[in-house]
Amino acid sequence: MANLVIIFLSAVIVNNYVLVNFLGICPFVGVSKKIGPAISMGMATTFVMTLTAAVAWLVNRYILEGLNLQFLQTVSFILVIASLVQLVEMFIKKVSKPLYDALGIFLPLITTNCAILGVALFLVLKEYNFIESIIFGFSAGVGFTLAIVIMAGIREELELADVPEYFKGAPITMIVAGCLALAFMGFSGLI
Amino acid sequence: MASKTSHPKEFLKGLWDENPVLRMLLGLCPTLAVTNSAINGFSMGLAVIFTLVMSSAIISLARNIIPKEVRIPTFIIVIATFVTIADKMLAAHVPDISKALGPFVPLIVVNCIILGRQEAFASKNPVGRSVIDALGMSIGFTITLTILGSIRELLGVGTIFAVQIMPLSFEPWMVMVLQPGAFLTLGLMIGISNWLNARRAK
Amino acid sequence: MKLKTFKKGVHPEEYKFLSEHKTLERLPIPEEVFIPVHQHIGAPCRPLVEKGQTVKTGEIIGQSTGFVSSPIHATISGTVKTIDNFPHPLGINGLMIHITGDGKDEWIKSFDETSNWENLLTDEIVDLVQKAGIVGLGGAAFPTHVKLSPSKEKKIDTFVLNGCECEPYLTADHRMMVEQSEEVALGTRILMKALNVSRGVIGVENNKPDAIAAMEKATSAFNNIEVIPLKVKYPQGAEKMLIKAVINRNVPTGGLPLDVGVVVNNVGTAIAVAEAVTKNKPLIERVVSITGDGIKEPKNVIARIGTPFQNLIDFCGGLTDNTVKIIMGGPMMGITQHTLNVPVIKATSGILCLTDLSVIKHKEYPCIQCGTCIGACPMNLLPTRLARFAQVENWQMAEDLGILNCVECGSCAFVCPSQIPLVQRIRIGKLRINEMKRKAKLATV
Amino acid sequence: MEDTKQPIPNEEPANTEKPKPKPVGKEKKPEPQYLLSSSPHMATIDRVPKIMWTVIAALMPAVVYGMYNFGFNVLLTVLASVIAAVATEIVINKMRGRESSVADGSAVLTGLLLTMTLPPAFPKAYAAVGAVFAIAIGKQIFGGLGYNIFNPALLGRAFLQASFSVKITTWTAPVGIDAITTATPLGSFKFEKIMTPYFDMFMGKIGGCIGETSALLIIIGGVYLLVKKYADWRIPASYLGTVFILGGLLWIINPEQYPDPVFHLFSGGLMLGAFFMATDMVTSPVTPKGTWIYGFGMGAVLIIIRLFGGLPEGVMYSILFMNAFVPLINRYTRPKIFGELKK
Amino acid sequence: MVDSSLIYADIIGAVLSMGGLGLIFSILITLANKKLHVEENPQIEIVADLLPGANCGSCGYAGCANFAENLTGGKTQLSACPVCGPDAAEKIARILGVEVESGERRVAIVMCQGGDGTVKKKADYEGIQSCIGATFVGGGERACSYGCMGYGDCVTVCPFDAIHMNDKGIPVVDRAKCTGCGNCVEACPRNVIELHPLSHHVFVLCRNKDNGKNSRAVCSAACIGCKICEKAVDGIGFNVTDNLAVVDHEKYTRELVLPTEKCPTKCIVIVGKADEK
Repeated sequence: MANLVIIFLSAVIVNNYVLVNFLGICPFVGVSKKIGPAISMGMATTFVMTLTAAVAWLVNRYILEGLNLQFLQTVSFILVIASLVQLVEMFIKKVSKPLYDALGIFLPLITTNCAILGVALFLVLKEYNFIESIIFGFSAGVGFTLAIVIMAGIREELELADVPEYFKGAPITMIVAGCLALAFMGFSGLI
Repeated sequence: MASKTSHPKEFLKGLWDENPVLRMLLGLCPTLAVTNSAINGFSMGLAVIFTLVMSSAIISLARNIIPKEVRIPTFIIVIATFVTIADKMLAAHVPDISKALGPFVPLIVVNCIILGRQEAFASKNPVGRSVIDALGMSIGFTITLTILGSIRELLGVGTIFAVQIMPLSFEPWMVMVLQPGAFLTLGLMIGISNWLNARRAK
Repeated sequence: MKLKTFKKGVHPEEYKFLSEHKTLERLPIPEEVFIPVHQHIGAPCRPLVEKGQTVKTGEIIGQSTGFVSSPIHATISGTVKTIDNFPHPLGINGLMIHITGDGKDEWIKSFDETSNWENLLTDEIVDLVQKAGIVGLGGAAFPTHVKLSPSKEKKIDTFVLNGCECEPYLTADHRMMVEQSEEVALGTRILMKALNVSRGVIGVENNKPDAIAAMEKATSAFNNIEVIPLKVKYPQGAEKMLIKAVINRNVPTGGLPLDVGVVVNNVGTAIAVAEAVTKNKPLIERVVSITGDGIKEPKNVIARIGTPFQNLIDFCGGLTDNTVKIIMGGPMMGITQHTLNVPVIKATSGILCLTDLSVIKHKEYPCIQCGTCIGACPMNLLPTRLARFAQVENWQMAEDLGILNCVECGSCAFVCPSQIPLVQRIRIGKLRINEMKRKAKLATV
Repeated sequence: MEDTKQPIPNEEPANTEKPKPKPVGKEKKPEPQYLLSSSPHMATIDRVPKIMWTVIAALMPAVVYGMYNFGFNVLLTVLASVIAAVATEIVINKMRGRESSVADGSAVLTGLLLTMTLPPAFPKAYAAVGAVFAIAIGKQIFGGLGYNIFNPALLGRAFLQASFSVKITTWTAPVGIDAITTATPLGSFKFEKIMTPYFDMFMGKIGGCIGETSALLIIIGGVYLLVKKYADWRIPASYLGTVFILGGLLWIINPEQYPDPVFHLFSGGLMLGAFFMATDMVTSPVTPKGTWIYGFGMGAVLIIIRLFGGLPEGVMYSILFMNAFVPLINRYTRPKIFGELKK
Repeated sequence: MVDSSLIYADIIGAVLSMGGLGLIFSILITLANKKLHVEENPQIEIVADLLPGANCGSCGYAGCANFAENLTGGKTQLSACPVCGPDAAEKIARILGVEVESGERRVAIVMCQGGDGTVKKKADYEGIQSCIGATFVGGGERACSYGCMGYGDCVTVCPFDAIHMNDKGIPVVDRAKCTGCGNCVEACPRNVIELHPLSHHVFVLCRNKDNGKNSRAVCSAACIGCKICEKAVDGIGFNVTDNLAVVDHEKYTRELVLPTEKCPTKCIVIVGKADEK
């Protein structure tokens, strides 16, 4: 149990997915303009990450390790993830239009995104068991959500600020991310 | 190679006008993650050059036989194949660097630059043009990463490509090789490139 | 005992000493008056007179054109010289009836005291108030008869008389309460009868002890009227704040005092109502405080509506040489004037003349998010955010944050250490948002 | 408030006219031109520069004590940092073609606050680097005063901490104590379990950063700011309160391992942070409810870092961390509009 | 190294497993695509590409993409977009299968000449330097209550950089750049700006409806309602109502020079004749 808590805290704060591991930077920059979409994006990502963690662990354990084909990890993971996400997207679109508008439209963005594949690769690297993998995937998603929502809050605030023209948009986002990373450094050594 | 001379712009645009990192903001994850030294950035760039050029060539060749509905999964598989090859090659020849780059080499698979070029260019253009486009983009990427890595290495360690540049009395700014340094340097680089671009436009 | 008041708000320096002990004086009948057809909230009047026509004091010269409107009367006897656009104190130019006086001040009829007002029916009182052209004399100029005709569903149980005069400098209401306390009490009783309520409350800020004493004396015979001293704070005279202060009820956002069973009127209005109902006298004059450090002798004068400001200023000894700002109303919500040719209107509670010594020089700094404005806003809004969203034209956010609830009292801009013109920005925002709403409404119809 | 009447130089051409009473309608003489402006026409006397310079003044007792405590060297560090901060501000104002904003005192304040969080023997050149970073990246890149998200001084300090982690944790003993290097009370507790006497911590005869040692003098300056209402009392109250309560709870659970809450309050940079850094108007929430959440968050993060983290001190990180949440806090703690009905 | 049979086993395993995975998922996706397909109109994207993309909002929708959606949905007309050039309009019309409404290009005209030195200054203004801001405060510094206030709200709202302040503080429209989107017309609190077809050349550049004496008192370039222009053209094309001359562009066909020269305050002006040729 304590083990799971540590995995959670580590992935959310100490080794925050975005600010420390540099994963999922593209959506972090792209979808952090407004708080609403940022929250949706965070939730969609958390969902996909948890799902991915489960599936990737299964694929790795029962297909790749079983057949001794670890070198196919990258290919098989991305294949599984891409297909899964597409299925989920279609499913949501059919089942609930509001849910699709809130979450579904972000799903294609997430598929081809290092955040998801990163989860799969990391959990193999760290040799987590099945439950740990799911918790890891979920916490990584929460960490991503935390970072993107903070960033969206700050960027909405910066809409009102007098940022030098050439630094508007991505540059200032990067710099804020740098400041955030500085602030998160205080947690190093926590776990 | 004949088409290269006929389309020099196709090649040059990747270096500045459509520089994947500074102007299109693509592939930021590896850009940030592996540029704690110049050599890491450069190696990453090489891996990307290999992957992008090879997959562009293949996809451009096969562009007419891939059904529209499954093109993205197909692209990904092709890319993933080359990424795996690049990864294994790095691991075999330069194990130290491969270790430093960690999972970011396999993560090239989902690098938006590569998929983006397939979707936007290679799947619509003949092989020659696609390869030139891929070369321009990936070399632009490599140059940017190398510069970024050099700046961070210089300030963070005092060296560039492990060659001591700063006087030994210089106390390195550790932060530059840590995560905040990556974000801050890249932010400033993009800002400055915006400024240069605006000046050039005038 | 802890004095009653509302939450938040500010307490600017009062400067009431300039004129608070000056007894009311009657301004000589002016040679000419300019009577705007639009002096109140609601539809403007339609002029009933023509160029060259002779009129007598008290004669109706403009007819109201809707329910929310109020007629206007000739305030001197003489000849209509012209009906044209002249500088208007509320805007830039406005249509006015220009009357040159014959110096006789002949009234259209004699006004006898109708002592039996207690026998009048509610509707008859409201009718008399409407015919007399009475509007809220506190500054907003909302037609009083409209306030007295609430819809049947609204149960009115309390009448509040506004004697706060929370604006710095102004002393008109103060002097009226001291010198005409009997009329104020009479007006209160008439208004209570018109509304058919049993409870009357008079809220007076604690910096006017003589007014409180006078009002207590005048109302001592009526135990359903209570005088409540209030802690000195701005904007206590705003209806919603006053109701919160005296009877602790919250008027809902976008609602009116009627929604919580209350009607509020100003002391000046009460006197006008008393005169209209008991003497059948229309609203042709009002008390104006002429004050500020730019005027030589600050005074409280009774002036005919339509008298140019210049006459009043001359009556008070003129302006000092370094006067730079002329304000109609108080310093917190008053409107600056570019000329002294504008006339006194029904809403003119004061003329404030400020010299370069007391006019603040604005130097705008960036907002430092100190939150002082938030601590001052009586409506519990976030002025700094509203102003900023209005500035970057993010109307949606501004509206979500309740920009339309702003009462423009000026407390935020008063306390702002960055001297940001918060009120002006918020006004622009309100205007734009209302414009867009109107358009959207037109588009859907 | 009679200062609203203080003479302010006036350039209005109105003075050149003689607004003598004259009959209406005669247009021969040019009419006096009055000033048109939006209401309100009165204002308080508080201005941004006044607030900034008052905060600087309130810091002075602690700064002077730092000099007395750690020697003349400290003055040079202060100067290096302040001059670097002001110079950066001037250069960036020039680059952006803006009016110079040095006079508002915010750059001086940033430089001063930065030095107060540095150890006494910290190299002056690096202090200057920190100040340049604080102004350039911490403030100006967001658009200057009022728009920054993070406290610039603390951002500068965090930059220095990440860059020169050894130099910034090398403490020199106060003048008059027979030692060259020493440890801060927090450090000695965390790594050696040695308690420092409370009286020394309160008066400041201890090792530590230049401006943080004397709780007494910081409280004096801080209370002055609270009285002048240039700092929101809720922030130090909730911050210190949270630290006291959480620290106290843990102490009750295990007094062997965790220090008592009083030690928490007076050790490290907590007092300085609570009164001067966390209360920075620009980077703290504007809503009353928000300030409570902000203070609570800082307190909780501080206790986590101090007791469970790898670093002995976490004031800086706790404030920076919560700074990042301020836009969200502001957004979700909008006060209920007067008369707004409950949903 | 391992022996070759193992390598072959590896390769076969790889091919089989990848192929199997790929096959399973492609079947799943193909099935899902059939079952779960939601119809979307592909025209929207094509139309959005053809629109100007300035997001000026003069069509009344939240930007060009939104307009495209409503256009394809038949909820609005192409003519609602005043910016669309004839090429794009034709293409879009062909896509949507509707007729192009041909209209002459319209441009904005500033109907006031009362710049600094021409109009009297009535007061000093302190506050937000925008026209809408000054409307709350007695209309700013200029004495004319009909004309341009000179704080340039029209300049700020122009999405095409087609309107600029001249040295007298009167906005001037660049007729080549103006697309007639009407943002400036909306922004002007005094309604001084009008949209006119390019073929209109003669304008009375004044809005002052006061009588001659009063308008002359505030501005030397004001229309004083003297009716000289009306007489010069025998009342065909020029009408003076409310002390203000108005051009009737339908009727006025005479030689342009006449009334412009006769006007005592020079408020009748030929606009844009030169740059049309």
